[in-house]
Amino acid sequence: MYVPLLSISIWLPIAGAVAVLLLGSRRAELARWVALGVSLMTFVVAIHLYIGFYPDHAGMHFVERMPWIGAFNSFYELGVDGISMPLILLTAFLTPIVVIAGWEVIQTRPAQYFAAFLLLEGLMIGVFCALDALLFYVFWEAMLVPMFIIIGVWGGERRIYATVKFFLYTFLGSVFMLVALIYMYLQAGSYSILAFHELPLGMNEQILIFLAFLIAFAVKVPMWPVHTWLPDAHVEAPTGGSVILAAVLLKMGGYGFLRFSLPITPDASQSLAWLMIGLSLIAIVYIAFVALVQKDMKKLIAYSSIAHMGFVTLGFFVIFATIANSQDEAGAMLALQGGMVQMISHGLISGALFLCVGVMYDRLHSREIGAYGGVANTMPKFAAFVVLFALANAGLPGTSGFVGEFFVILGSFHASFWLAFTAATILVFGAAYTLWMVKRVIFGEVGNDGVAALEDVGRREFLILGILAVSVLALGVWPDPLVEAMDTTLRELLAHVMESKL
Amino acid sequence: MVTVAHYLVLAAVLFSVSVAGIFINRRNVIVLLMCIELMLLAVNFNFIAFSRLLGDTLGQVFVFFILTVAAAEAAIGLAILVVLFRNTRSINVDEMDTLKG
Amino acid sequence: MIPTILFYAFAAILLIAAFGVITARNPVHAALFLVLAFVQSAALWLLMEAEFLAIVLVLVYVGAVMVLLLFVVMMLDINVETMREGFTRYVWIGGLVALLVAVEIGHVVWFRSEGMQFLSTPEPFPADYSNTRELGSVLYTEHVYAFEIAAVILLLAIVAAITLTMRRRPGLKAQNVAKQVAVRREDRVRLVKVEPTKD
Amino acid sequence: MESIYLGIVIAPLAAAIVAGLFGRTIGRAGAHWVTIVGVAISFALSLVVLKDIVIDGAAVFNGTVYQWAVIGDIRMEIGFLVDHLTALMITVVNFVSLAVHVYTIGYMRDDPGYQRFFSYISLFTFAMLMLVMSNNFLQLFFGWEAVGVVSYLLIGFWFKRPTAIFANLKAFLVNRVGDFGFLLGIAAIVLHTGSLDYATVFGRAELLDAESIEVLAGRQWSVLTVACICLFIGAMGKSAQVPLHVWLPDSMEGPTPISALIHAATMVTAGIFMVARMSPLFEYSEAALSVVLIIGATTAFLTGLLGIVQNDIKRVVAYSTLSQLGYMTVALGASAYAAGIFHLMTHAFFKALLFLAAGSVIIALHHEQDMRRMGGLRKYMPITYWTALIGTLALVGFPGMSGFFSKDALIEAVHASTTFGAGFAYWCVLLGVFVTALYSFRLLFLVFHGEERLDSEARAHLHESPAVVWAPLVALAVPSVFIGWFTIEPLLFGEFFADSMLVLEEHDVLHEVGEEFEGSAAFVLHAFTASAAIWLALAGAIVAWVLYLLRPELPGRIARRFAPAHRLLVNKYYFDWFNENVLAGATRGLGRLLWSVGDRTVIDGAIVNGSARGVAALSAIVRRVQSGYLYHYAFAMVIGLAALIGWLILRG
Repeated sequence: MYVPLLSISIWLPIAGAVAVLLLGSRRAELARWVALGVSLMTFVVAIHLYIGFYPDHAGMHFVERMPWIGAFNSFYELGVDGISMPLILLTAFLTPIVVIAGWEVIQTRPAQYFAAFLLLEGLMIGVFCALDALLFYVFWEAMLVPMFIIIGVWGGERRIYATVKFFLYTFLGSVFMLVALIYMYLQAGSYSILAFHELPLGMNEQILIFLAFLIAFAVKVPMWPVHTWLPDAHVEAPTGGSVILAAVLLKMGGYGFLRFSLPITPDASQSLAWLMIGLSLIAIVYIAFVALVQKDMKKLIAYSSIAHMGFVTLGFFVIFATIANSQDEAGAMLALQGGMVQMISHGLISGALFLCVGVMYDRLHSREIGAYGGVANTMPKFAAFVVLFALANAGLPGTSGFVGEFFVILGSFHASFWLAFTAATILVFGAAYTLWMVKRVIFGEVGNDGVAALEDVGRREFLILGILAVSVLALGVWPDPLVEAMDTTLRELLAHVMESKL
Repeated sequence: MVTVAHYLVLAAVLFSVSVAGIFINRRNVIVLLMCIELMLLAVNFNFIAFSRLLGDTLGQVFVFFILTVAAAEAAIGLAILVVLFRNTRSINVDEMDTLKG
Repeated sequence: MIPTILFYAFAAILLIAAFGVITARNPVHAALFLVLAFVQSAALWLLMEAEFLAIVLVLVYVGAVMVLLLFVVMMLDINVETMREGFTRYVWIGGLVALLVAVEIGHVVWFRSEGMQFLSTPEPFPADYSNTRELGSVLYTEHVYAFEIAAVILLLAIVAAITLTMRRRPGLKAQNVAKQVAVRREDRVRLVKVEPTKD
Repeated sequence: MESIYLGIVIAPLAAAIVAGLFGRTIGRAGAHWVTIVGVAISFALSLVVLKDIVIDGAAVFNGTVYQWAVIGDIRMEIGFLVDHLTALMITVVNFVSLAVHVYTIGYMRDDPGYQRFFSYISLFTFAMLMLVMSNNFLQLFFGWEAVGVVSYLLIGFWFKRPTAIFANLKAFLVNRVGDFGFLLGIAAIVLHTGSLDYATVFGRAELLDAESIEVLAGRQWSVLTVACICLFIGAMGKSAQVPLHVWLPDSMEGPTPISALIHAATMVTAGIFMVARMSPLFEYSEAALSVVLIIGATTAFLTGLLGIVQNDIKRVVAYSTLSQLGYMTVALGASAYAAGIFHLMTHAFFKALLFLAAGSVIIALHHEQDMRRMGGLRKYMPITYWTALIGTLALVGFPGMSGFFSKDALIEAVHASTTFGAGFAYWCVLLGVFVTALYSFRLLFLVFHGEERLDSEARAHLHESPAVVWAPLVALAVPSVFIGWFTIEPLLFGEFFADSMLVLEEHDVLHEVGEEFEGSAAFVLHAFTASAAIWLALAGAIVAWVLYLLRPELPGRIARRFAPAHRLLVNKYYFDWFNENVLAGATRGLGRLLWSVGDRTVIDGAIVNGSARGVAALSAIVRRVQSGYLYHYAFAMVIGLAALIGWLILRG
C-alpha cells in the first residue's frame, strides 16, 4: 500500500503546528502535549523511513511526484537517499527533545513557541527531501521565518540585533542561489535537481554557479569569513532554538554542498577545492583560537561548532586532492563518510551541550563562565553529563565526536601530510577550550552562593540528557549502521563528481 | 520661403526662453507655471512642424492631447497655488521647504 | 512671399511676448504677454494649415486657461516687489542654460537631420482639405482610447481642483433644498392633549 | 578461548558501570566489593590465558569481536590479539590493579567520592586491557585515549583542589599533543597499507619503507620512518618522554593509589608496550630507532637529576618513574624490546610498591607529603620501612633483586647496540644508575632514618598502617625480589617474545648479551666483575648516606655553591615555565587578538555592521537632495534635460 511517507513527515508537523497555534497559550498544557505527540509521531514516521531504506539500492527512495507549478515545469517532487535520510532522522529525533526541554521553561506564549518548532521541523524535513529546486528554495527560505521568530521573540537581551543579522545573512546568501537555480532552469527546462546533475555546463558557467551556491551554503555552514552571525544567534536564542540551530540548521549548508555544489558543478568544485580547503582549515585553526578566549559559554560552543563544521567542508572538498595524490578512492570515501558522520554527531553533541548550558541558564540566568564554578559539588549527575558531552566534543574515541574527525583526518592524510596535520590540531585545541570551560564551570570550589543553591537535574532534564548521552555513545561505539546506510549514495556521488562535465 | 527649419528654430528659441524663465524667477510660482505653458507651446510647434513635414496627422493628434493635459495641469497647478496662498499668505516659494526630506 | 512676411512678423511678436512673460515685473503683465504669445502661435499654426488646433488653442487655452490664470493672479494679492529680488542674481545662469539648450537643439536640427529635409517647405494641401475632418476621422477611430483617457484626465483635473480649493466655511446659512423637500408631516406637527384650565 | 578474552575485558567494565551508576544504592562496601570481584575475575582469567599461552604454548589468537565500520576496502573492527606479550601485560596490569583496589579500601576510607573512585579505577583497568589486547590501530587508539580520559578524571578526583584540576587539564592536553602525533602515524599507515589491522600492516612493513612521503619541502622521507616517529610521539605523550613529560609530576595531585596504578605501573607503560608491539615496524627504520634511543636516554638522565632536588615524597618517586621510563625507551631504541618489557614488568612491581609505601607514610602522617617534616619513621612503621627498603633496592638494581636483572641486562644491551646514539645512551644510562641510587637512598634516609623532624601531635598517634594497606605492600614486595630470578632467562634470551616481536639480526643485542649469560646466579657474579653499574649504584648509596645522614648540612652548602645549577634543577629546566607562559600565554594572546581584531572589528565591525553603517551614511547624503525648495527641483529637471540632450548628441 503506497504511503507518501515523505509528505507525511513534512506536513504532519506543520499541521501539528497549526493545531497547537489554534489551541493557543490559554490552554498551554494541552498545547504542550499535542506538540509532543506530533513530534513523536513524526519521529515514528522518520524511523519508518530508516527501516524501509535499503542501503544497497542506489538512487532516491520513497519518491513522490505531483505537478506543482505548470508554468515553470516544476513538480512537487520528494525523494530521500543516503545523504538526506540520516539528516531527517536527526531532525525528527531532536525535535521531541527540544519540546521536552522547553516544557516548563517557556512561560511566555508557550503555544506559539512549540508551534514555531513544529513548523520549523516540517520545513527542515522539506528541505532535506525536496528534489525540485524551486520546492527546495521555498522550503529553504521558509525555514528562516520560524527561526527568526524563535530567536526574535523568546531570545535574550540583544535578540533583535541577532535575529535580524541571522535573517539578513542567510537571506543574502540564498538570493544568489536563486539566481543560479533560475539560470539552470532556463538551461535544463525543468527544476528537477537530478536533471541539474546531468546538465552539461561550460567551465565559466560552472564557476559562477558554484560561487553562487558557495555564498548561500557557506553562510549556512558557517564557513570562516561569514560565520559571525552564529555566535550572536546562539547567545541570544532560547535553549531549544540553540539546539535546533546548532543541530540541524548548520547541516543545511553541508547538505547543500553534497546535493548541489559537488554534483552540479564538479569541475568548478575541483578547481576551487583549494579555496574551500583553505577556508575550512582557517575555520578549524582560527576559530579554535577564538573559542579559547570566549567568556560566554554559548559563544564558546558556537565557535566550537564552527570549527567542527570546518571538518565537514574539509571532508567534502578534500576528495579531489586525495584521489589525485593516492590514486584510489578509499581516501575520498573516508573523507565523505567523515563529513557526513561529523554532521550527525555534531548535531547530537552540540545540541546536548546547548541543553546543558540551558539547564544552567534556567537556574542562574547567566551564560558567563565566570558566574559559575564548582557546579559538580551541587549538581553531580549534571556534572557527569557535562563532562561526557565535553569529552565527546573534544573527540574522545568511543563517542560519536571521534568518528567523524577520525575519518576526515585519515582521508585528508591521503591528500597531504600537512593537511591532516593542520586538521588534527583540533584534537589539541578542541580538548583545550572545551575542558578549560569544564574546569572553570564544573570543577573547583563552589564559586558563589548562586552555585551553592543549585539543585541537580530534574527528571525531565535527566531524560533528555540521558537519551542524548546514549545516542552519542551508541554512535561512537558502533557507527556501522549509519556508515553502511550512506555508503552506496556516497560512492555513487563520488563516481558522479569524478567524471567531468565539460 | 518658410521652411520647417524656421519653425524648429523658432520652437527652440521659445523653449530656451521658457527655460531661462524658469531659472530667472525662482520665487514666483505663477511665472513658473507660465513658463511651463510656454514650453508646451514650443513642443507643440515642433509636433505640428514635423506632422506637416511627414504628412502624418499623428503629430497633430498628439498636440491635441498635449493641450488637454496642459489644461488639466494648469488647473491643478493653480488650485495648489490657491491652497498654498490660503495657508501661507504668500506664494513666495523661496521660504517654504516643508517638503524637506 | 506674403506667408514669409507673416511668419517673421508673428514669430517676432511671439518671441517678444515670450521675453515679456519672463521679464514682466507684474504677474498680470506676464499673463497678458502669455496670451499674446498664444495668439501669435495660433496664427503661426494657421500658416501651417493646422487650423483646427490653432482654433482649439485659442479657444481652450487663451479662453479658459489664461482666463483662469489671470483670475487667480488677480485674486491672490501678491506683493510684487518681493517677487523681483532674486531676479538679477540668476539671470546669468538662466541665460547660460537657455543658450546651452538652444545651441543643443540647433545642433540637433542642423547636423543630425538623419535624412529629414528640414529645408523643404511642406507642399500646401489641396483646397478641399479640411484639417478638422482629417483629425476628426483619426481621432475617433485609432485614438479612441486616448481620447477617452484625455476626457478622464480633464474630469480628474476638475475634481482635484475643486476638492483642493473647496472650503466649507462654518456657519454658512444655505438652503438645503433636498432636506426641505424630504420633510414629513410628523416631523413638524405634534398633537398635544392639554387639560382645560379651571379657574 | 574468545569468551575468556571477552570476560577479561568485560568484567572490569561491568564492575565500573555498576559502581559508577548505582554507587548510591550499593553503598561503599558494595562498590569496592563489586570492583574488586570484577578485577579479580579478570586477573584469574588472565592467569588462565598466561598459563595457556606461555606454558601450554597455545597458538596466537587474533580474532575480531565486531565490525566497527567499513569504508571502501578499509575494515575497522574491534578485536583481540593475544600472544606472549599480551598475556604478560594483562597479568601485570591486573595484578597491580587488584593490589591497588585492595589498597584503596584503606587509603580512601573516609573519602566522600568512594564509589566514584572505585568505578574510575576499574574503568581504567578496562581501558588499559582494551589497549593491550587490541589487534588493530583503531582499538589501540580507543584504549589510548580512554586511558588518558580516566587518568584525567582520576588526577582531578579531588576537584575541589585548584592544583588538582589544573594538573588534570595539563595532563590531558599534553597527552592529547602526543595523541595528535599518534593519529598522524595511524593515518600514514592507513594511507600506505590500506588497513588498520596489525597483521596486514606488519606484513607490508618493507613496502612502507620503500615508499616515500614528502613531509618537508623537497625532502623525501621513508613513510615507515615518518609513521614510526609519529607513533613514537604518541608514546612520548603517554609514557612521558622529555618534552612531553611535564604532566607526570603534576599528576601526583591525584590520590596515591592512582599514582601507583596509573602513573607508575600501567598507563605510562602503554607507550613502551606500543613501541614493543610495533617492533616489526620500528625495526626497519634506523632513524626512528635512533630517535627513540636518544630521547629515552635524555629522559633517563635529565629527569633522574631532578629527583635529587625534590622535597615532596611523591614527586621524588614520580621523577624516578620518569627516569625508569627513559631506561625502558632506551632499551626499545636499542632494539632490545624484550629487555624494555622485562624492565617494564619489574618496574611495575617495585614502583607500585614504592608509591604505595609513600602512600602509607602519607596516611600515617595525615596527608603530610613534605620529606623535610619526616624522618626516623623506621621505628614506628617497620613493615612500610622494610617493604620500602626492598622497593628501593630493586629500583637501584641491588644484585639479586628484580630491578638489578632488568636494568643490568638493559645496560648490557645498550652497550652492545650499534644504533646511532647508542654510545650517548650508554653513558646516560650508566650515570643514571648513580643518580637513581642517590635520590632513592636520599628518600629512604630522609623519611625513615635520621632525626625525627615530625611535629609533636603527628608523632603522638603515629602508627603502622592497617593490614589492608600493608598487605598489598608485602604482596608487591615478593615479586620485586624474586621475579627477576625466574623470568630473565625465558624472557630475554628465550623464545618468550618470539611470536610478538621481530628483531632483525643486526639489531639483536640481546643475543650477544645472552651468549655470556649462564644463569641468574652467574649473571649476578658476572655483573660484579664486568659492568660498572653495581659500583656506581653503591657509590650513589654511599654519597646519599654521607650527605643526608652523616653531614645533613652538606646538601645546603652544595646547593649554595652550585646555585645556578641548583636553580635550574629546582625549576625543572624551566619546562613548566615555558609551557605555561610562552605556549599557553601566546595561544591565549593569539586567541584574544584573533577574536577582538579578526572577528569583532574586521568581520563584524567592518563588513557586517560596516555595510549597515555605510548604507545609513549614503542615505543621509541622498536625503539632502530633497531640499524642499521647488526651484531646486525645477533646476534639477532642466539640467537633467540639458544633460540628456547632450548625451544624446555625444553618443549619437
